[in-house]
Amino acid sequence: MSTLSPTADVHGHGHEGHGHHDIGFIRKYVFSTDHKVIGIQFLMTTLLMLLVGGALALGVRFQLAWPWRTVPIVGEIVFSGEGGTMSPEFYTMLVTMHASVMIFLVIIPILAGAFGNFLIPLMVGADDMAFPVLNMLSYWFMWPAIFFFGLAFFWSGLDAAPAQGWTSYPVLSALKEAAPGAGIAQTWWLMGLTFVGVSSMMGSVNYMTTIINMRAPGMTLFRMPLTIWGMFITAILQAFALPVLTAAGFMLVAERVLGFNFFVPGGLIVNDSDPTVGGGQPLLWQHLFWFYSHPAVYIMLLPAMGMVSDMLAAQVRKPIFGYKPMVYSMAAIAGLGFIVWGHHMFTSGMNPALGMTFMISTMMIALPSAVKVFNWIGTIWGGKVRFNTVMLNCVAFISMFIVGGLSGIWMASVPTDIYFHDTYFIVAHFHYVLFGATLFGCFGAIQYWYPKMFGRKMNETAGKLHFLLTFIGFNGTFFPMHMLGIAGFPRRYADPYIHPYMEHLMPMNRFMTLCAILMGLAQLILIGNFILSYFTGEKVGRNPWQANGLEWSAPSPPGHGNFDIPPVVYRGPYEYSSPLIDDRDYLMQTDLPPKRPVEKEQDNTSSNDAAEGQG
Amino acid sequence: MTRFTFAVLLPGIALIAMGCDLNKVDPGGGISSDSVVTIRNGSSAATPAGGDGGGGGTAVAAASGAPGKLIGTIKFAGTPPVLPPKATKGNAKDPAVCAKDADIPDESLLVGANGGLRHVFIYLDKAPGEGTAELPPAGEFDQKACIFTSHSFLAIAEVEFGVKNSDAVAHNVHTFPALGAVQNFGMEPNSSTTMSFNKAEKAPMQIKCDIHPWMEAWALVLEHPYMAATDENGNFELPELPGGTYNVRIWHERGAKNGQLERAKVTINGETRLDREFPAGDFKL
Amino acid sequence: MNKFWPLFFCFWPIVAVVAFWISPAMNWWFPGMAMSPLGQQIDNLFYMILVIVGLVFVGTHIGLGYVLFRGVAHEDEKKSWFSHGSHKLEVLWSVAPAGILLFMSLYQLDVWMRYRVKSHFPDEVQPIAEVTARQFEWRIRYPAPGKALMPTPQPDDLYTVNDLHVPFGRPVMIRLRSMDVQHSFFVPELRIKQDAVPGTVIPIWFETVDEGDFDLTCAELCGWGHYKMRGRVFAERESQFQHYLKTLQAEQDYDGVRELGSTGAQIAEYSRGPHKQAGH
Amino acid sequence: MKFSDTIVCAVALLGIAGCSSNSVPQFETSQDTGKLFQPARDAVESELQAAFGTPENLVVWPDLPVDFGSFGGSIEKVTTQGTLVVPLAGQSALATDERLPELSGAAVLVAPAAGGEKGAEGGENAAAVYRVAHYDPESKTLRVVDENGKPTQVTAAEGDGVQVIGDGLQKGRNLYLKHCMHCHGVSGDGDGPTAPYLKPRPRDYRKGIFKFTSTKTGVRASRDDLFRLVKLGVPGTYMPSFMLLPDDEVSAIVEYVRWLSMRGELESKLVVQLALDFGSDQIGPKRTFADMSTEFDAFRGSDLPDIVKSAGEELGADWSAPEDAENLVIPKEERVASSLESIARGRKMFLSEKTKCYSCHGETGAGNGAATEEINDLPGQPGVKAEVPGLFDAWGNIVKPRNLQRGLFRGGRRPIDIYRRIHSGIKGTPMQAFGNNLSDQDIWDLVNYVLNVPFEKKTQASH
Repeated sequence: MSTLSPTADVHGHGHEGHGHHDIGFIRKYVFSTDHKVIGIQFLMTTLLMLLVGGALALGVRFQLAWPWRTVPIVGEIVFSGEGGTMSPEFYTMLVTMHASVMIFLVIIPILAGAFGNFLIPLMVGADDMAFPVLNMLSYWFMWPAIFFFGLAFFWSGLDAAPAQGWTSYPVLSALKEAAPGAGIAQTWWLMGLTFVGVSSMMGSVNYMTTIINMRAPGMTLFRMPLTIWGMFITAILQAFALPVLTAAGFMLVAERVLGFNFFVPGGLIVNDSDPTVGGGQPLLWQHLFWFYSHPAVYIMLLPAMGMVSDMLAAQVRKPIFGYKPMVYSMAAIAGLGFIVWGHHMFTSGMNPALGMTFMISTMMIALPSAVKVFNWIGTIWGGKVRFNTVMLNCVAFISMFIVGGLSGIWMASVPTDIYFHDTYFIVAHFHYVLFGATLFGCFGAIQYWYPKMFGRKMNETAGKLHFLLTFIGFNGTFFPMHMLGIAGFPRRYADPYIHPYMEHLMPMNRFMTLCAILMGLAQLILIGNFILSYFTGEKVGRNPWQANGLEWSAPSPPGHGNFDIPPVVYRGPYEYSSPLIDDRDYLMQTDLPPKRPVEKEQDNTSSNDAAEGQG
Repeated sequence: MTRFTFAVLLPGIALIAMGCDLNKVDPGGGISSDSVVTIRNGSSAATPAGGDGGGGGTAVAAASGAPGKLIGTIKFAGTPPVLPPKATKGNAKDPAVCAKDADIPDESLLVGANGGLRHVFIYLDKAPGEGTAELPPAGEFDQKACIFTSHSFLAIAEVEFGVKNSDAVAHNVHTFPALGAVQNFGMEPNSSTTMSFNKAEKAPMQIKCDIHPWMEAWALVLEHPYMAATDENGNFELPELPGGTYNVRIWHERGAKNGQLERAKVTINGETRLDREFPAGDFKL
Repeated sequence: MNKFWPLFFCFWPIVAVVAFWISPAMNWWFPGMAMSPLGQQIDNLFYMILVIVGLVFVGTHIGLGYVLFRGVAHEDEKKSWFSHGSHKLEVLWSVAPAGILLFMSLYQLDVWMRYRVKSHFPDEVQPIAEVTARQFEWRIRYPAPGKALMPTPQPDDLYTVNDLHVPFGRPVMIRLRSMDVQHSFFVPELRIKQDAVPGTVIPIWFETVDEGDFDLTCAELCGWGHYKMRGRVFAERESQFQHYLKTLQAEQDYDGVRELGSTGAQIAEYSRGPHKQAGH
Repeated sequence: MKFSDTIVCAVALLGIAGCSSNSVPQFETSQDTGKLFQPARDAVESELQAAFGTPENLVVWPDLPVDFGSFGGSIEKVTTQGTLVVPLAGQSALATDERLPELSGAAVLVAPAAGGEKGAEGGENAAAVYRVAHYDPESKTLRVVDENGKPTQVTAAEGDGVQVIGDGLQKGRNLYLKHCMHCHGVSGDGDGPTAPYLKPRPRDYRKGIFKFTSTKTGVRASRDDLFRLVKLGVPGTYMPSFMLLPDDEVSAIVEYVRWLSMRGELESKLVVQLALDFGSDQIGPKRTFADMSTEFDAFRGSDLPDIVKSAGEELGADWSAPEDAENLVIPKEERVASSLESIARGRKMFLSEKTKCYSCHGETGAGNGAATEEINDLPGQPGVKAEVPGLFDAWGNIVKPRNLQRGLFRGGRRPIDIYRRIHSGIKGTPMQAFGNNLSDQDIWDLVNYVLNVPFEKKTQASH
């Protein structure tokens, strides 16, 4: 299919796969170097992993609601002799694997991998990524990661998975005697982590190169959609933070396999073994780990912020309120993100003076976040609000991000963090940010860009139902966690109720679990909608949302090489409801400047505004 | 909603309702499931079978026959394997005492010149109902040159016997009974004491010294004296028994089936012989 | 129907505020009053942040609800307001939060310093016990009555497990260690938490204002039995505390023969597990 | 909206699979039982079932010295239709007056007056069994129904003994399953789901052996021993301190553990009786399955009931013995004050040929004596060499002599605890009893030395 062929559009709708080129099925759909296929592959994989991670979470929730009861389905198989009750170490394994899967196999790849891949070339007007083969490899490195995580979990039959929490603090993760899952499974887990890291790294190099070098003519940096800014900043974050985690991972592997002593101090007697001979420092791991993993929180958030900005502007038919402050605040979040990792360690016994500096820098990171929230509200302000699924998910994103951001204030302030550290308060906080914000953003983005991916729209009714159930289930599950945290309910407790001061919280946990089940079932609607819409969804043209971005000027789905007409960019991506034209309320980035002469006054205002928006 | 959808939805809901009793939010099972307590009435669950008597291990009712001794020879068929000594001369722990003059042999399979197997236990599970022989005088259990003597020891339950340590080093006597109480006490150099076993056993028990790991003996504890251990030529002799048919166990520590080489049914009619030859396959080697 | 979704998004902050409002009454709140002066300060900080955060939360949600409400009412034919933003507003909503955030962080430094910075510890606070966390219990070492706690074990030290007795009304310090993996010493009612890091000895001090027993839990994942690490902190009168140490000493020297003396009654109880008198 | 149908179906399937599950904990039969031939295995299982039941249906065997939390009394008056006037009083720590109103559903034994209060204990007097419908502590009226919950007439007279079986066992069971089962297993076999990761392995109660006791060699652990052990934990092992549980809960756990031990012991006693004759390895050309079955049926009819009965009696005697003060190890002499001289004497004793302590614990007490380097025969398995050097305990696990330098004493650090370890050994391990060799004076010297080992360098330096 020739890139410039005007007839490409006709073929673009079909998935015939036997077009003009002799690309076999495998090269086209499996080991494809086409960024769109890779993006969709990432999306499918991450949605699958989302179900896996969610199932693990339900296991956790079940134990908290009905401790030591027969676990449905799994329990009777795995723990038949014990009456189907999960064992405490299995609980810690569930906790660990839930977090690992959700963070490393769902949220990071769904944003950077799925949407980054699919959107970056389309939005900057490139025909593919800068390094298509590298791009393909970045997807296929996910599978070893999934394989190793799976191996870690199923090694020796479900009961010796890593049980150190996703943070894998040594000594627990360094000595095989220390915990049931600290044997070989922990090494597999670290291998999986390394593969995820390699995959991310390949992606991030590719994204940076593509964004810097392959923009369409006229696409200046400040004409880039915020999605691209989000992806760009994320890529930079990953490129700088990931090596530290990878190094730390190798150090831990070396510690475990080769007997280095980076993290284990001497004289520890674990599980009746001989005293350790180390000389290492457990806090070293925490520093290295959080040096990556705190920026990783923004890796898990910034692209979603960008995508929500794009979707929001298109839905309310309004330019983004304060485009440049949005960009600067994203950059500020990323910059500050590198110097706040210590707030995870306020109670760890590091130098108290560090606690103070980290407190101030952490507080300051709330500032750009606040600016972003205000700007989103400003974007809606005066806009035309029509609640379709995309809009609902975007508003939910903002709303949940406010909750998650504000509850972070308690964590940022050291004295209150002394109390809240490692309680459910923090669980509530990061689920609001990562699930509430990021995943609602992703759900919106799936609905929004689905037509571009497959040429059909997703079902609205099912989308709304999914949103409603997810939103109710989500808040029902995670909002009470704030209360649990205030009540001093610690994380990762298999049976908190043996502590009398938590006994009375069991009914609340039951309520939360029922909400979680509701939320889990709601995701089946998403999956069903995703699959069935591929066959039954309403067929749409190039620009179903009447949006401005470059991707909407390509066919739906775009053929190989993306654009049938090489795009030339004349303006920023948010010129909705522009007074320059009358017949429609959007002005695409590729549209030639309107020929109709405009009144002088209007021209001034719009050019001023445009100047502010476009630099 | 289409009629079709409705048609599918309804059975779906019905299925949920069937599968999951929503009224019962609290799932059962697991450790918090209910338990009830019942009281045991009567002392056994055994269901009496038709036949009575003649059961395993019991003395078979005496039909006829004159009283007599049970004598015989137990042999190892074929060429016995050569077992290395447990400790060679001069190389044992506490060399001043242990294996000072000779190797410490592995006594777990001692075959005499004629194939006679030593340290085989021959015993009746149950005493015959009448005419019990007198209890033999209690033996003495010695520890000499870091070897337990005798390697096959016979004892009557609750009858005290002497234990001696003839060595200049400390030993301990650690018993491994299946039914009775474990004993594990130290014997200081050149000392003696007494001990007894509190319960009769079904089979010989191991006795070990934890200080000298090669030291090992086997003791058979019964309530009656109808037991014997073979000598170096494999010969044994049981005390006189009333005439009748008995179940006789032949047991050796290396017997492949829990040590039991055979459970022989023997009819005593005057002095009766019980000769057996066991192939290597009957032993754990 | 158009109004449904704005109402839906407004309903939600109301629920959140109501939830927080009724929580203390429903006992979904702190496990009792803070029993230490420092804890009370932490509570006060919590409430201060709660007020600020609550106002911001309600404010932004009202704003969000308002713009949604207006947006729904927006006529179909009319175009949206074409605006790229406002410089003044951006400055306003950058500077105002910055001020508030800076104020909040500086305001809290004092409490943090008193809690963790050695030079700001209360005067003359001496360690009274060494708490060694291990999978999955708290092993406690006291010095013999009348002696000071030494960094290394002494022959006459007193040992106990899971039950930490301290005198109330004066600051006390414990030395926190870990025998195996990382644990965290968390007493919710005193609002203190400190990780026990293997290889280091961390001093923590606290003061309890009244008698009572407080739950001691582990707040750092330490293995499969993490949830089992329940200890208790008993705050008691100085005299009771000294008596406790004596009882512990008598128990520890018990040889099964000697006359039990004045502490005999306790020892008799000890044979069925110590600390009956203090616990239930 | 076809996909919604699919979703509904999926949900329905999940619902069926998820909510209909109702699995229950089960007692497992031991490996040794598994080696019996099928009918014998079945017989052992059914005997155990009859004597101890399942975790769902616990059986109270009144012969056993277990505190079932029972209440007893004698009938003052029998009124109509199953209503008795009985002043009930708790017979144990697990039966307190507060529990009286909660007795509904509990089993009641009514024994004829001839048996008196004792009559309730034996099964022979054919005590009638009822269930409590209601008990009113105020008026002391006990309304009973039959075992199926139907109203019944009580055949009893004034003065007859009444025993109400409380929920002590159930309480212990629930607590055990919550706190102990993960390591020690549902049947107390020390093989719960967490057990494979633990070093040393959790105790297998089924031998009835507990290491750290206050009783003499060969005597079971006393209630106080187990209570103390659960409360204080075993330092240096994964057995944590359960100080968190109130005393009555610990007592209930202790009773349940004793009950489980008895169950395990009964099982192993029966297996010992059957193994030589009815092991599945006995089936061969000389003795067919059918031969064995015939023989076993006869055995089951004639001998088995007696074996079970006497095993029950033995269990009763064995587990009552530790409660008898005679069986406790109590020093005759006071502890010798810990002085340098005493420590020196203790050290000499430690290194002497008389005790040979050093042979396992090493000359410096580091637990690295020569015995830990030797390859041993596995206990009870003649001719089977262990694969690794070291000493083994009765459960077949490798066991390290205590490293005394660490100052961690698993059985407790009181002088009396260490005295008892030396005097009567550590049950189930190669640690032998020295009580018959050493005088109290000698043992106390050893105790002083052992307690001083962690500080040895300092003592020598200051000397």
